[in-house]
Amino acid sequence: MPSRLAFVGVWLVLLALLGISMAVTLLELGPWHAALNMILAAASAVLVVWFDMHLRESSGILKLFATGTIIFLLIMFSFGLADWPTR
Amino acid sequence: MNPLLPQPRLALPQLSNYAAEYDWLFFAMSVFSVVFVTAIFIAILYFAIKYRAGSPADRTDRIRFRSRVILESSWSLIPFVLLLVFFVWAGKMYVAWSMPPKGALEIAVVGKQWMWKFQHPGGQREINTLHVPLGQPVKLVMTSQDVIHSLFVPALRIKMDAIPGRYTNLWFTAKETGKYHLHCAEYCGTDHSVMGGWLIVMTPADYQTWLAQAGTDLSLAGAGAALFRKYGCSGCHGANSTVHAPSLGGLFGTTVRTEDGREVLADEGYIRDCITVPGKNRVAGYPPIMPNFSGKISEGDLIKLIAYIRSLPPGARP
Amino acid sequence: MTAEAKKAPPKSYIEDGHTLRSWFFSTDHKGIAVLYLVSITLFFFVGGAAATLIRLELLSPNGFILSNDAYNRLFTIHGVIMVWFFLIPSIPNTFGNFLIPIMIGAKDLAFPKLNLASWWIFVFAGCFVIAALLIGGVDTGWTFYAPFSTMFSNGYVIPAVVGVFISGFSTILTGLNFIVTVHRLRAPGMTWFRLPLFVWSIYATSLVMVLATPVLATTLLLIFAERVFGLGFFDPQLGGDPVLYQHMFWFYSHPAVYIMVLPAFAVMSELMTAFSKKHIFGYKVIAFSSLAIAGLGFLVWGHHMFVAGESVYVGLVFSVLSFTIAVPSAIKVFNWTATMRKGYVSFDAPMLFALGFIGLFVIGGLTGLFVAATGLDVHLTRTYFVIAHFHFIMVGGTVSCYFGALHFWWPKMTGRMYPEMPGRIVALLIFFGFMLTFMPQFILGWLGMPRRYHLYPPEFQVLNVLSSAGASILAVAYTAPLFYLAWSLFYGKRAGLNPWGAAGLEWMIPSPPPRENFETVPVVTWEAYPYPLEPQPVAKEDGR
Amino acid sequence: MSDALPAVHEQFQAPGQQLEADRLGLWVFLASEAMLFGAVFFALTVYHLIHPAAMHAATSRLDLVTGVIGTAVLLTSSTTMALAVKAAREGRRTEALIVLVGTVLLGLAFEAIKVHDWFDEYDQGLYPPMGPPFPLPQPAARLYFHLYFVSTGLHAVHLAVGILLVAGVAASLLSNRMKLPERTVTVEMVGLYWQFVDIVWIFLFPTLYLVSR
Repeated sequence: MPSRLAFVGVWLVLLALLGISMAVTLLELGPWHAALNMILAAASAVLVVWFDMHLRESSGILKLFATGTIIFLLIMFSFGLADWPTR
Repeated sequence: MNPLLPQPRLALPQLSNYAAEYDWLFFAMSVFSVVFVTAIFIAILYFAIKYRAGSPADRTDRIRFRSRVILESSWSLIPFVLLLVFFVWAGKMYVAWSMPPKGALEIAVVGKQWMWKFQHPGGQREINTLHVPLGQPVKLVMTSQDVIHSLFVPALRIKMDAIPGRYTNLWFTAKETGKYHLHCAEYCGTDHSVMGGWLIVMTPADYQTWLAQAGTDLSLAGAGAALFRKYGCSGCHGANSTVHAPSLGGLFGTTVRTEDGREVLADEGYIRDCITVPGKNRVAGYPPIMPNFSGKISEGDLIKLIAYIRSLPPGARP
Repeated sequence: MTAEAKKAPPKSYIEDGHTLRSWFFSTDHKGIAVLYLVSITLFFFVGGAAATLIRLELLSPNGFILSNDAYNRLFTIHGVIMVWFFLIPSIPNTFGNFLIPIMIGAKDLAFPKLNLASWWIFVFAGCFVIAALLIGGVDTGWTFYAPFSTMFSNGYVIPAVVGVFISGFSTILTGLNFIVTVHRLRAPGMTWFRLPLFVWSIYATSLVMVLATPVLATTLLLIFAERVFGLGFFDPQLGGDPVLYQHMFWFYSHPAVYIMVLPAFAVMSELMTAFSKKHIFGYKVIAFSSLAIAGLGFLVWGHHMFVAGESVYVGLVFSVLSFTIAVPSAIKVFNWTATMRKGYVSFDAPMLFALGFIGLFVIGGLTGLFVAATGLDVHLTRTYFVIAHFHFIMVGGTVSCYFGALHFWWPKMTGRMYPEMPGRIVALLIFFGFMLTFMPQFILGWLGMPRRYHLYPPEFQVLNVLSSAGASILAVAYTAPLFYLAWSLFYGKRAGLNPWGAAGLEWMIPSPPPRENFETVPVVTWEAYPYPLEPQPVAKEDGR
Repeated sequence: MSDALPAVHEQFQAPGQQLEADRLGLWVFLASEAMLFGAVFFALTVYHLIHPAAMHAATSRLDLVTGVIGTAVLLTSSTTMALAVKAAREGRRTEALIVLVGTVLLGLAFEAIKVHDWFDEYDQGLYPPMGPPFPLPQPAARLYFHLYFVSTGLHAVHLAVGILLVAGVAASLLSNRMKLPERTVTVEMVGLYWQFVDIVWIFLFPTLYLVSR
């Protein structure tokens, strides 16, 4: 179990990621900012799942279920979103 | 024909080349299926009889693990490879089905609860019956005024949904004259089952005669020109306009650059969006002043407007 | 080794209490299974009555008892009730509930209170749907396609949508319960590869339940908000895309088809081994093919939309993946067939249901390839060909297996044997009645009769009459078990531990099982399906 | 932690088994919740894709400042919840109580911000079926706001449930009905749910506020 300080560290990183995300948006980096925003969000989410939700210390089966869910969400997005640009 | 006992139609007419090829594929897959089913049924019957509880059959199993693996993989892989042949064959037909040839006779179709409205390029309109010429590719440009419908002609082995808010295409070349069923295949409400009528294939000469008889005041594009003024489009897009609005002459079929930097093909759907969803694809360099006509122009009028814009030669300022 | 019948047998779960409270609020998985059995039987007959009326009406091309509107409401009720209130809960919620804890050597599911809650939620949801039916019906079809359902339908869409939405929670909670139970409550020695294949298949089903159902919940929520608050999500006037609705709906509903049929595979593996008295052919292959089907099931939803305005390229991808899913299904059929080889095959009623299943499922599966083939689907989709195809799988497959399971485990659930001969006759009637009902529909579809047609061109009448004739046989065959099974409750022979001489933990405990299932936790030292049974726990009459 | 575990229900043989079952059950539940929100995100993404201009116009109407503050508040609450679980596992009752109350307050702060946003947007006419006339010319902008209200509403309902759960845990701790570390599992479960709801917002914020801006 990480120390209290570690959780505070994760918190600071999360706030920093939020800050970067805002900077990216407000600086108008063009079409890339959308992708960058989502990548930063994904990074924050991974931090929350891995540390705050204790997945790091959890059994393998929980990790498997967490990854599995992401895979099924990716299936929904990749196959579903493929429809519109190729019509 | 005895009305109490109508004759079943076990063979469908093959009205197009697509239908002919379709029947071959269907036949091939049926043969595959029958062989497969028979094999399974025979195996079940054989085992059921030979190894029934009371039978004295020899039960010592001599199949080794290795041959089991070979057996398992062969009976899963061989059918799969065979199936892929069908996938490719069907896929080729599907791609052909989705690509109307250039220069096809274009007929506008609007589905509406519960009727099909057809409009020929010359402006001739008909409801629930569609007259087409023999031997000439016909492209149906379809949309719907309310819910999703689906135009289905069994003799052609084709169908396609008519979807509100966009245009879809369906094409065919009829190769026999006659009268064939035309249905709505997507459930669309109370009278879904009576939404349909006939596809009538005529010789080109007969078709011309029919067009002349069906008569109409104005061609599609001509009617569109009147609507162009009626809805006030000419106020901004017209020759004498002082408003900074894009010129529409020669627009159709070109590629338009939008304000947010995308390249969009100016087809029926694009022009439709410009009228009903302005701002979706606003042309670069023009202010967002196009009024929204969504819900104010009927599907039939939209088709006429599009036909009119399409008819404008490059450089023309209507 | 395990709890055998002792001198003073423990009280069975049925005798655990005789009050209504002891049934409706018991957290015992077996009691809840019985609650499900009773409630889904009721729903089955409501949906079946609608089907009977539909077939009766279609005797004539011009319609003779129903208006167009009434007909549309009937097929919607048939679809909604059969899909969400019979097929989806049928095998998992009754037999899964009853058997999974016993098969893995546990006393109950991991969350018994949640299990009871699932049943109450299910019944509550059913009330909404029945209410929608009573106050005037719904005319959207079970698919609730936008924009028809949101803007044009004049039926009671809202209560129906709410009902289906709520029933989803029941499905999710049941799936969750099964997953955790299989992971965490297996008896000592019960490794994954010693599990009966029933458990594997229900486990795969549960994964689909948990991952697919919430997407339906969202989709229905959007439909609800669009209809009640006027928030357009799929409204073309606003630039909304009705095809988006179809993507979301089928992302759920195609996997849902596997929620309905994987449990049938579960039952098949048990029946084929028990009545061939032989170890299953290719245990691991069958186990993994269940998981493969569950996973691949999420990759094929677009094959419902080949002519719905979906991109052609995406259509081709979905098509080839749909062909792929035929492989694990075919493997299962081969393996069940091969299981009979070198066995001691007997033909009791459950086995007849199982053999009937193979026949109908193979036909249903192969015709599935016709509609998965893009170029062929353009003609066949939305015709009776599709209707026949999925009824072959759902009714020919799942319902046959449901009845097979009912006959196979009836002695275990009630402690009584049903009369054998009526059982066999019903199994045969269902097979042949089914063929007569749905074979003509393949031809109707090929000839171009669209589905959901109340009135149809007169040349289709002969085939429709044949189909209706078959349906009347089915109506009799599906009702008959109600009578002889009820009779057996009072007059049936006592079943004993193991009337079929089958392997599996459930056949080593008394029938009906005691409240706790096992006196002591069993320690499993054998593989699944250890036929021929060595130290025979032979069928014997218990001495009451 | 394995030395202090609660009584075992009859279907389990060992306390560890029960704990693992509870955890797995909650993760499976969260998987299901993820798919529920996934479908909302899917619809949102599709409309971002096919109506970029309208989505841009609509996005610009949202108040970025309250959005960022709300996000920061939720990120903080995720951390306080993690600290609560740690304190519970290690049996520090008072500390757990403090961070749990902090979590509740942060949750309430987020809800307050959101309600403020909604009123603000309603006044601007952005709630399409009611209120002042919709200010944007693009019809597809309405699609955006319809989805905006459904997705933020669905999230707010989930968060409200979370607030009740955390408050309930805090109350049981305060009244000594709940013993730590014996009932750590309860704090853990509530924490997982809470942080999941945070993650939904972590994705909802850029999807609604940023990507089309």
